[in-house]
Amino acid sequence: MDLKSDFEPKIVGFLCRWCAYTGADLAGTSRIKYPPNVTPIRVMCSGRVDPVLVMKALASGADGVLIAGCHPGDCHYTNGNVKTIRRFKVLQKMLDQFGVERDRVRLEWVSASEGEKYARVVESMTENLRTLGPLNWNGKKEVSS
Amino acid sequence: MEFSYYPGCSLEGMNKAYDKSARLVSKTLGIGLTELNDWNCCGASAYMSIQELRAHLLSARNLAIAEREKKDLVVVCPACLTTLTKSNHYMGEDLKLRRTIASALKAANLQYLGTVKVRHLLEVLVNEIGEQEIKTKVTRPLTSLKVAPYYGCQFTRPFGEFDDKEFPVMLDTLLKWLGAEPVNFPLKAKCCGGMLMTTNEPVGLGLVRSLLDCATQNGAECIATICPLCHITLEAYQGNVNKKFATSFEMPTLYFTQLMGLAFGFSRKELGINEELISSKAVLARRVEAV
Amino acid sequence: MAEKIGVYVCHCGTNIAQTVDCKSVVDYASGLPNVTVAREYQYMCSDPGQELIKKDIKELGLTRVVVASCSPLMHEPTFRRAVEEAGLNQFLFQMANIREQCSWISENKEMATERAKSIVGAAVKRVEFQEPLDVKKVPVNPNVLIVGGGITGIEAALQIADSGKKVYLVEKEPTIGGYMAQFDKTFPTLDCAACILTPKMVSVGQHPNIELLSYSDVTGFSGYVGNFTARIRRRAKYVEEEKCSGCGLCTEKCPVSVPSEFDCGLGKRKAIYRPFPQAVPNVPVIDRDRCLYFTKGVCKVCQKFCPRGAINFEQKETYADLQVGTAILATGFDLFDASKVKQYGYGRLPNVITSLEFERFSHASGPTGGKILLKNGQMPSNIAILHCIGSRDTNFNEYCSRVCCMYSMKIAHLAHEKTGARVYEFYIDLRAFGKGYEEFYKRILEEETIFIRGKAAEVTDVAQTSAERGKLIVVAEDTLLGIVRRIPVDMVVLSVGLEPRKDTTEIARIFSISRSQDGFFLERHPKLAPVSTASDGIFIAGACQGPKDIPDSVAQGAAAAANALSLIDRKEVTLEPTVAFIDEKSCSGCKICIGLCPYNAISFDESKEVSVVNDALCKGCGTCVAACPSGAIGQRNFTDDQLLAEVEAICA
Amino acid sequence: MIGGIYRRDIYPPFSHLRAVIALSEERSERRAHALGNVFLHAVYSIPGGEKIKECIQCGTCSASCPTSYAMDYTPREIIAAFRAGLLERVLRSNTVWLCASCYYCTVRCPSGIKLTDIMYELKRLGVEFGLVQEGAVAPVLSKTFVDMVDKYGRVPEIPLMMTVLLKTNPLRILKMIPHGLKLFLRGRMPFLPHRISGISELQKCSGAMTDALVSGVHAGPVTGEET
Repeated sequence: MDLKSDFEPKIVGFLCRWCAYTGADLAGTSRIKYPPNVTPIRVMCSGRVDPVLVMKALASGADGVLIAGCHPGDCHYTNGNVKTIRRFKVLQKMLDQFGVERDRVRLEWVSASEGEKYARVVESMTENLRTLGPLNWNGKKEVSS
Repeated sequence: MEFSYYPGCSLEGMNKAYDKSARLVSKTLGIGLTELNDWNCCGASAYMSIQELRAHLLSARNLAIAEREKKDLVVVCPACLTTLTKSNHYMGEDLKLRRTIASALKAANLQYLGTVKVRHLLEVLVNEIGEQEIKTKVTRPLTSLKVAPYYGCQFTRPFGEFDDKEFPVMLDTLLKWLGAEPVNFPLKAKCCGGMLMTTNEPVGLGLVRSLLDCATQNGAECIATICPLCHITLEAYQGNVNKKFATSFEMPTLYFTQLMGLAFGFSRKELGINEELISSKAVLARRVEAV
Repeated sequence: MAEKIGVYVCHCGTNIAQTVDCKSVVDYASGLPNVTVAREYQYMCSDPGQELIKKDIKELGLTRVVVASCSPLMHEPTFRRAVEEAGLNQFLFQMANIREQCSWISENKEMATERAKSIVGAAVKRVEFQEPLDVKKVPVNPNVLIVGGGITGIEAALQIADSGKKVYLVEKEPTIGGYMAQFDKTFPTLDCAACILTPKMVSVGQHPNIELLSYSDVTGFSGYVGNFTARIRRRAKYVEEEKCSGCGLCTEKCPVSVPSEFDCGLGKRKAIYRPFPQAVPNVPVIDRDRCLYFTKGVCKVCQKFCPRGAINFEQKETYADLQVGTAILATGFDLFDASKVKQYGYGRLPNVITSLEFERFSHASGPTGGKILLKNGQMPSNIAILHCIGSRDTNFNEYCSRVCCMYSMKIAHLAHEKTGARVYEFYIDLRAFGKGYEEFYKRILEEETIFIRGKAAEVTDVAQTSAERGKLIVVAEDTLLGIVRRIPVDMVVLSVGLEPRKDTTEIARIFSISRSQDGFFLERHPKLAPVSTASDGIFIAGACQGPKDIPDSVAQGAAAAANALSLIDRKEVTLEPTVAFIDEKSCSGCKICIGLCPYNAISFDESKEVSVVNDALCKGCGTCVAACPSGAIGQRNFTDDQLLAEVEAICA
Repeated sequence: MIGGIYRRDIYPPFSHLRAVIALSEERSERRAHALGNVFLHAVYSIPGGEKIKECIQCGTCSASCPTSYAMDYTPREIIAAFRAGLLERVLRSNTVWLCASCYYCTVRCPSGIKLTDIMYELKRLGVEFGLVQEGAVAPVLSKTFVDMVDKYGRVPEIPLMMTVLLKTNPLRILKMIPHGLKLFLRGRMPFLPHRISGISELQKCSGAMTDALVSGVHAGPVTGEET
């Protein structure tokens, strides 16, 4: 066994209330098992997720951040998630600048009926972060809000 | 258009005419077929019945060679098509299998990354060459030749990536371009018995009989095949069928490439049309001019 | 002054306690800053559970409350009410979901407990930053929009209209009635469908409280619960409804004859037509694509003969904006397209028909006047009915369509009664679960219908014996015998399943509701809120939520009506105050937010040179908050401070 | 022949159960139980194999099968036998070896079960555990086929058929003479097998795979593989 596998990544999940959060609830209701590494924060729309929140999470000790919302075209607020996509691209560039692996922040679409998908997403993300190892980020000073 | 070409064991043996005609029509239509260097048997269903992983290894070696040549692989035997495609799919989906095969290939300095697509010649002709090109090459249309288009099992099953799994139409379409008249042939994708002829002949003969019966009932004068095993089964066992069921079938079978070659103006000899067990001479004389 | 926080950890029987060590979570919470009290209890949502909170608020002077239990989507309203009853503002409460997203997803007690602590920690930190908010109350518009005029929509419309409320019933087709109008008889009672449906249709047509908008569809839907605006497209009928008396002379005189959709293409209709004689409204429409005047510029025979001058070739489609407080979607279903399953030969082999086509044959006013006939005009002497076509099949729809077993047996009865034919049913499992259904099954068995347990693998016309010649042969394994049987018959009826309508995606988008994995509309809760959706004020009923038979559809139509009426009778609804707000001092006037808002809720105050949010229009998505470059916009109950508090607690 | 390379060997081996199967009396409950266990997990290990749990016994496979009429047990009954723990009698019947790999069952199965692949696995298990019908030709043909591929890299049809017939029913060879003669006269009867030049390469790969599996080393990532 190598050392990395003992590492349990800490993931902050920003879940939109309509689709992703409901989907995550469904995974639970259906008793689908997946690693309990994501702690969810409920937002009304993935469009509410300010890049600063994400950077703050990484700077404060999270090993990864998951943003999950409705599928494009299915947004409860017409097109909030389209803005999330745009913002996500900016976010990725910010990560590059800080030398943080892009894999640590994921944007996923999970509808209210996709409990299975949510579980799979968390599973693969956790698995991925286990391989990447803990995020030793000294950038706490650069990010302030 | 360049491809690696995988004839398969059957075409080296009893189905040389298929190989010959396939190469000839491909050349005519500007398809470059380069025989896959030192290919090995795909393993077919028999190998898979004894050894699973090594069966995939057989496919993987062929695919690895094709990948090295940087070309997609064209086959003419649907059994080879299914066997190679299956390994391709399963290696793609199953990480453990992929790794096992990859490390075995490594022992011979081979590697396969999964980039080769395996295609049947019929599909390439219909999808890549198309109606116009093929029609312009037709110099001797097979006007009103009534053909039963026979696909057999493994052309579209199990994957069905390019034609319907139950009622494929590609061969029908191609035959129409040649001027021939594909007859209604509801059993077009049913099983011919294949290997059962050797292992359980009575069951196999029953299947051949229903195919011949159906083709005859629908007015076919010959059966067009796209599979070497179907071809042999249909022609070599007609006598036994007639004996067992007191029937009197005399249905010539021709590879679809032979019919194409005929329409393109090649001679019977060039296409190996004199080599079949049930002569097509009379039928062709009746329908196709100046053969 | 430091806050006094109370934390309550729920066991939910064993649902949480089995995988989460609640005691340890309570100990952890007790140690968190500002936590005055932390308790655990078997069922926090029970009365004694809620009492516990109320008592602590009063006796310990709690200023904040956190309940760690199920999803806020389940019990947030319950606890908010409890907190409010104890005199604390309901927004000073936060829920920590340690069931759906914690105890139920893990088998590892240690990890689940850690996760629960993290979730509770985040809630405790967050709740400190929460502020008291006032809920806004808005009046409910008593008008109801109902989309879809099948039996479900009809039932809902009549229930609501009878209570004195106004109903707008929007129907896509020229008439209401839906699929039920096409059926001959209904199971298990064998009532004639028309006999029980048409009186209801007439009531709808004549009801003073129902405004029927046929040949129309909804193209837009905006607003919020109690106050929606629906945009309706009214397609041109080229017949002026007010003038038309429904005499039918135009149809009689029209020279164009085309296949009738209502008769599944088995019968004919004219270019100006009513789908069937009892149509409501009793007004014909002109099929533009078939009409000689529209296609060739000649004819106008209908206009010449119309005694009332009701034909108007110049009519244009119009749009209407309707103000409603609630909406009920009863958009129904599509039938599975049997030609997708090639091996059954639908479309290739004559005399392979769908169940709906059989209904039309069997219907007294159908294309054959109620006779079951083969293509050659003869009566079949053997009929096979194939169950589960397109249903319970991973290649097509995985779900059971629920109605096919029963309607197949009804078809067996009708076929037997009308032709005397021997009838075979090929089934996988028989599902006769409703009231009187099992008895109906018995009755069909008594009629000597032959049930073969085995899914038909194919239908072929390739005969193997002389008995099979000229017949359709159904090939299936008789699984009770373990042998493959070939049954020659004259007619094959495919019992096709039910599917989400093709426009389901579009409708879901217009009404901002979700769909379940199978594509049907998603209900708020599968058991406890079957006709509600996640969007307040929007209800779903009938087969648009999932396959349903007539009794269930009617029950749901009535249920949705009751839900809508209950909302209307509350007179006013409260709105979540989670809207955006702008700090005028920080706003730089860049206007970025204005372009982002999907509801045009932000405007620019030219005099102050700042952006302003209109609370009534804002729906609280928070997109503007995340985009504001100067951090001037906040969202109530989702402020940056609150979210950052959560983030920090989780990451600590 | 290099024995024992099965996918299931990548998964936990069932050596103790194999011992039970080898030692216990035929038709004993202990043996049936062990056999059921080994075979079920073997089937689960092939791609999509676990789908057999979802079989609803509808019989689509049997009725789609061109040879089921001649089978002692229909394809559907194989799964029923699995569930009943009576698989051995199915394997000893003609059922699995009558499968002609037409894949109708696979494409039509409403539960998404790849029955053709399961047939292959059952054939393999049957051969490995010696559970085949007495006198069946098909296993002999398959084994001969494998031997020829391993030796030459390709399979010449005529020598293959001749060898199989010699092993099973030499009299039939006489009956085949007229056919053979016809083919020979038309230049369609090559007798000499072609040995590919990469045969040693192929054998090396096989050998490496056996070694890896026997020593229980799980294959790790390989060059060029995406992570």
